Amino acid sequence: MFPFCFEWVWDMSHIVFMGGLWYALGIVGAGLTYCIIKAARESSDNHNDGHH
Amino acid sequence: MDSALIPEGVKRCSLGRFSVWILALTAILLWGVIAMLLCWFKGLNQTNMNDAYGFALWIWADLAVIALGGGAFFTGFLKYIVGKDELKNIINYAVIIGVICYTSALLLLAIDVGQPLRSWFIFWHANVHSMLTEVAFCLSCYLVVLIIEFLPLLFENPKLDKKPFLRHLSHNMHEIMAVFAATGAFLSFFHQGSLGGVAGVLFGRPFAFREGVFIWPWTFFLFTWSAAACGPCFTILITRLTEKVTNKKLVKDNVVDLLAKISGWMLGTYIIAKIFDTWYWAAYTLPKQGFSLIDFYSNNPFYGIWILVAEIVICGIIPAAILISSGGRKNKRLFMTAIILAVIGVCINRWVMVLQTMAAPVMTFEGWFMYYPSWQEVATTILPVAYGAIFISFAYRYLPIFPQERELNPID
Amino acid sequence: MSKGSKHKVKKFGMVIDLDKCTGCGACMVACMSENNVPFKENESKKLDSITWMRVYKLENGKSFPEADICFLPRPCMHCEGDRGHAPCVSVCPAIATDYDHNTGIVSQIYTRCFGCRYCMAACPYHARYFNWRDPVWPEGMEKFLNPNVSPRMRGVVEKCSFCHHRYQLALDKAYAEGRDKIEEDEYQTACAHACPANAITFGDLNNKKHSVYRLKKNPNTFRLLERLGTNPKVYYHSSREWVRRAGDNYLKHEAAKA
Amino acid sequence: MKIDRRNFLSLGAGATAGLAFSPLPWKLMDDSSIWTQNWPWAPVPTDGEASYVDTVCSLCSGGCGITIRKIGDRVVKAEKKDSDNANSGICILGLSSPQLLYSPSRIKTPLKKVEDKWVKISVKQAVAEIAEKLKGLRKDKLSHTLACISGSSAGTVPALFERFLTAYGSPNFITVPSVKDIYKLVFSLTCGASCIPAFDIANSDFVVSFGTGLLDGWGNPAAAFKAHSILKDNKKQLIQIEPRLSNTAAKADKWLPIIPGTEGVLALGMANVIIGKQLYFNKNVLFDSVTEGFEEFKALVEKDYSLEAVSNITGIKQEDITALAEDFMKAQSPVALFGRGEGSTPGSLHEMMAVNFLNALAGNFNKTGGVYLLSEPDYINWTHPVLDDAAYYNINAKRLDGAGEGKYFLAKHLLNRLPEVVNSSKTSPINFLFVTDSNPFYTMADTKLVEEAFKKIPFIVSFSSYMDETASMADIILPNHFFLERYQDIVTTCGLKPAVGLSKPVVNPIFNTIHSGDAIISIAKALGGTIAESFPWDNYETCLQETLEAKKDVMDKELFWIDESGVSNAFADSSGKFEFINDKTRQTKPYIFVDAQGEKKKYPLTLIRFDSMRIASGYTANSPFMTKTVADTVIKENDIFIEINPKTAAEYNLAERSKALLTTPKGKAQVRVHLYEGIMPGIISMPSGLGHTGYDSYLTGKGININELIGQIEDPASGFDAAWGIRAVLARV
Repeated sequence: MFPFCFEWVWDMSHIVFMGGLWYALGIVGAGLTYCIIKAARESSDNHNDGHH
Repeated sequence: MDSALIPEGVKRCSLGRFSVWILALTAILLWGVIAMLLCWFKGLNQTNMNDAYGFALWIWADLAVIALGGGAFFTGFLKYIVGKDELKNIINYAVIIGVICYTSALLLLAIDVGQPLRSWFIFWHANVHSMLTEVAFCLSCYLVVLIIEFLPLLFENPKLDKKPFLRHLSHNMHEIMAVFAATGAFLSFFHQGSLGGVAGVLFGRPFAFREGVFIWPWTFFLFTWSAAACGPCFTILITRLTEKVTNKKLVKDNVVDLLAKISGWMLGTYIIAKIFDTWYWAAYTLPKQGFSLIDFYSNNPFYGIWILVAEIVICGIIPAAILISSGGRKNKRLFMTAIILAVIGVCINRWVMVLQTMAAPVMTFEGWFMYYPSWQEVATTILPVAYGAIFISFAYRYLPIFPQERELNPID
Repeated sequence: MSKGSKHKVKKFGMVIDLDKCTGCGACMVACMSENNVPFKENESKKLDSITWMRVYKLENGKSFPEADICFLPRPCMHCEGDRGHAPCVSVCPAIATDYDHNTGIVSQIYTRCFGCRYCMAACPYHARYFNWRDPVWPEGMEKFLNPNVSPRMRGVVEKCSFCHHRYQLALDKAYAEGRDKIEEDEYQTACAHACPANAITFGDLNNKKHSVYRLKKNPNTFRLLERLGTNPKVYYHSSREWVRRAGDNYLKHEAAKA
Repeated sequence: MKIDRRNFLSLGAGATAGLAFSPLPWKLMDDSSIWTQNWPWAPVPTDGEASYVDTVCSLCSGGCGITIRKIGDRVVKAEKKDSDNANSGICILGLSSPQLLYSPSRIKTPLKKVEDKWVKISVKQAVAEIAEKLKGLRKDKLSHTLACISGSSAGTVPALFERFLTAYGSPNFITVPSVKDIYKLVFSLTCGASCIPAFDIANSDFVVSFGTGLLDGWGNPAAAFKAHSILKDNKKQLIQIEPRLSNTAAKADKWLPIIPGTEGVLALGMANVIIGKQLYFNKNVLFDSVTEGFEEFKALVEKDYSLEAVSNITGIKQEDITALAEDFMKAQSPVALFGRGEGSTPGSLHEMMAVNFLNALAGNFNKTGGVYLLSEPDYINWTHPVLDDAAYYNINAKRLDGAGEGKYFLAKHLLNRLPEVVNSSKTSPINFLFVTDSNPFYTMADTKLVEEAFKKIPFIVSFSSYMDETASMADIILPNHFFLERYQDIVTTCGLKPAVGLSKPVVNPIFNTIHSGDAIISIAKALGGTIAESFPWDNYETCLQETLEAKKDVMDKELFWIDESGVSNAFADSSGKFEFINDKTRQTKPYIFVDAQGEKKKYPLTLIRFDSMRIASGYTANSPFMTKTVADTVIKENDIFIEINPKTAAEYNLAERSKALLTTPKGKAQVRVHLYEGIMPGIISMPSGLGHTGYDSYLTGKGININELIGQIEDPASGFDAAWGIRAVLARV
């Protein structure tokens, strides 16, 4: 799973498989982070708005 | 009492009645939990599996629920990628069913493995050449995606919706849902396929083995395809069942009709591919290994040619024909028959790919291996059903799953 | 490379003479004793009975008095498949089973295996066994356990290892004596060594000096389920046509391999 | 800050999230998997220095040279000894010896039965009690009512027991009979000297076996297997004649199914063909000069054993008989084997003699690939025991089993007659019984009869290492060391070249047991007087050392000493020729072959026993590993299967696995049915060695002891048990 696992080999199948995996995880992670940060900012904005 | 949690503008049964219903389901759930604990603490000798049946009821259940949960990715794919916007009226439910199916599958796998505490080795010491590794990775990643798809709906609960952060989060996630859906579809394509690959790559098991392209046997594509075809049918089936139980119309006919029509075409094309696959397997793959088709459908008390007919004709061609024709879809009885047959069909397919593969002898001096599950296996397989029903009950009660419910069931 | 080629890779395998095998079961007990295979009070449920080496009884299907039987010992075939692509090795999700390209031995790491049993589904020889329960040795009997093989815990798959630990012991001994090579008879599996009929011959299939090299070339030699492409390293020899035919699947009108 | 429900929840959520991102869950995950890899309840074999010790296995009469692998002071493995010696080998039973050594059914200390319960006693106490009783018996002038059943007659331990009986004053030393007894008889009757055969199977080119279980436990199994493999390597022929496709028949080049009990008829039929075609002339130019009684024999076979008659009786086609006889005589070095199955019952003398006539006609005595006639190893040269008057008087009392006298003049021991003798007298003629190296209550046919007799015997002392069936009936048990814990000379004389091997202790005794040799010496010493005088040795080890002094060097080096001195011994007495018929054999009414017991009408089927390497049926019982190898068509749960031809099964409306009630004139048993094309219609077979009531939970209660269903048939010629089966009937349950 990680290059520091002792079974890791830098061959094509590892790169393709793990590449695909981390690519997908990356998209999902980035998307989620984006949503959370945006929501956090918006909610604090709204909060402030609410006060004013 | 719990009215604050119930979405606005819809009617729900009394809390008392709801509690009784949940209690009844919990009883079934507990039965399964007891069996599950027995398996964990006493070991898999609690099952009727044996050295000829390393894979049995649970693996079938896994494959089946994942195929049936395929409605989530395919409906998502249709809505977000293809742009069939009407499907927004059913996508929530498809996602919920998906979440249930996928969590159930993971639970069953956790019971099924001999050393559950080591099951994370599949990730840590991953063998990238194994179809099961691919399944494990894609399946768990996709479950994350499904949960992400489910979260906005959860946040729409009246109580949670009051929190600005969650409301915004829900809104934002809705906005980029296409990205998630696309990733989900990508992952689903692979794990559905890999599940097919699980059986198809077994070159020591002529019943399951299929040739293919590159590293993927034909079953890889057939599984994805059939999940895409039959998953939505299961979504429709559960929707209709929910309507029956709640005694309300929840989704408009045109939405269901659209989904069913697409399913019909998917099923139709799938079954053609399946027939071609079966023919190629029988005519070319098997004889090379010294087998003929009938070897796998004779000399045993259960697996006859009937099962092939049931899978391909009765649960394949017939429902496909009904679902493709608009007349068939209009006729309520025919329509439901087709939906049920399609669901059964994919279950039979997963059954034979797992159980018949184990049953059929390969060495000439061995006979057929027959198996029936122990009560522990049955109970743990029913456990997800109870769990699913409870999940749906709560979700239906407290979340605005069906956008058309208010319109279809106005409160006076 | 010239240096490397001196250490030619080994391919350990067996030739089992079914004309000699009497079905006595000594190989099974030798194996169980060598490899700490557990036993229970009731072992008559054969699908829940761990026998790395199992002797099958084949019947020719004819009626009395034309009936004939033949015994066929079945260890793990240590399939080579296509360049190490054994049916079980490629499917194990956690690399708990591996094909050693230096010896041709398919290993099983019990502490790595988490019991998914995919390898059992993959193996057409039913050579893999699952520990459905915790092994129990009655009080006192744990004394005969062999320290060179770790007893398995429940929930993992096990199988014949070609007594790989005996190879290690032989190598260690040779090393201690300052040799870099071991002789044919220094590494023999427990079953091959025990067989009272000398029906099992074990050695390096790549080594011209080893008996297996010569024996496997006999025209009456066959392997089990060769047509599936498993490329097993266990060869069988029988002078009886029906036995050779029973080694693989053939269509009705197809002739068996010569 | 006030903690309300709201921030309590947030706190909880925060804490959970915090934990999830901390190393804790990962650490726990890792630790839990490491725990599963080292479960405290999974045993870890203690390591230690590995060593290899050679010894001789005595679990059966084969006496193989084996090597024991030890780790520290533990025995972990039994292996065949790597040596060119013919007696180096191992079988499934020998491989089980580590399991048998540490078996839970070992008797861990001397036991005494008090009110039907076992009480632990010390060795001293046991010896004292036995001596006390024996003293009393002697005082009452009943010394001859002491009997001893010994598993073997050869070697120092049986010799010590026999010596004890002599010194004590009893003629009733009885050994467990086997095919070896009949071998000895056949050759001493026809070859003029006491000699035993060694069939040179490996070098023969045509082996005809009349039901001999060459690969089913006969003789020394490991050596027999090796010989068979050489036969296969040399592409020589093996013909197996028996009603069931046994493992031997399956390996044979030809299997000739025969109606059981008619093997002798077939042999004489073949003899008729050989004589009629004068085939023997080719072999023996000077036939008349080396045989006696040939004309008489010729007249007999010509009269009663015409091809047609023989074919009708045996069920074998005439042309097959002719071909077999011709092939036998055409061969360079043919040999005919006799003795059924593994050879645990002696069988009919005439049948064995009939088969051996074929060897005589082929003239293969003392020739490569034929039958060597050898004398028994004779190395125990002790001085005669000292007899006092009491002993001298009683030693000449009549033997209880009647052996050596009257119509039993040929036999030396007749254990099979004992139950009847005991049961037929009002009080038991045996007051005191030693049982050593044997389990007669289990191994003798007609269990009910045997049980009655054993129950009648007032006092039984067992020397068994295991809680077997006979030991369970004893009053005192003085458990012997297991063979891996003791010294003993092992004499092998079972159809292959005789040898003497030396069993050496590999480990110190793990329980409070005593060597039977030491036990009997101690008892003798406790009795005092001439009995003690007759045992001048301090202990068994010195006795053995003294006895083997001359052969010490050979045995130390190779563990074995092969005795071939007897080759020239045959034909030494009398005519110096092979005697087809002589005065002695005329006394035994010729050529009556023993039929099965039971009325054919009431019992239309015939039950025969079959022996299997995977089921030990003698004194040593199965190890758990061995039982594990037994097929589920032999034992399923606790049910035993009988084999039956599908045709016969159909007549009884029986299908595979169906339950049936098997009834014989001797008993009833519930069995299950296994359809087998390899058995003659009308015959059913059952494995021997199952149905133990003694031992441990790995063996007790599995199947049925066939001896409960089969009776004894006294061979009219020899007095030995010659039963090979019994008539039976099946009923569906």
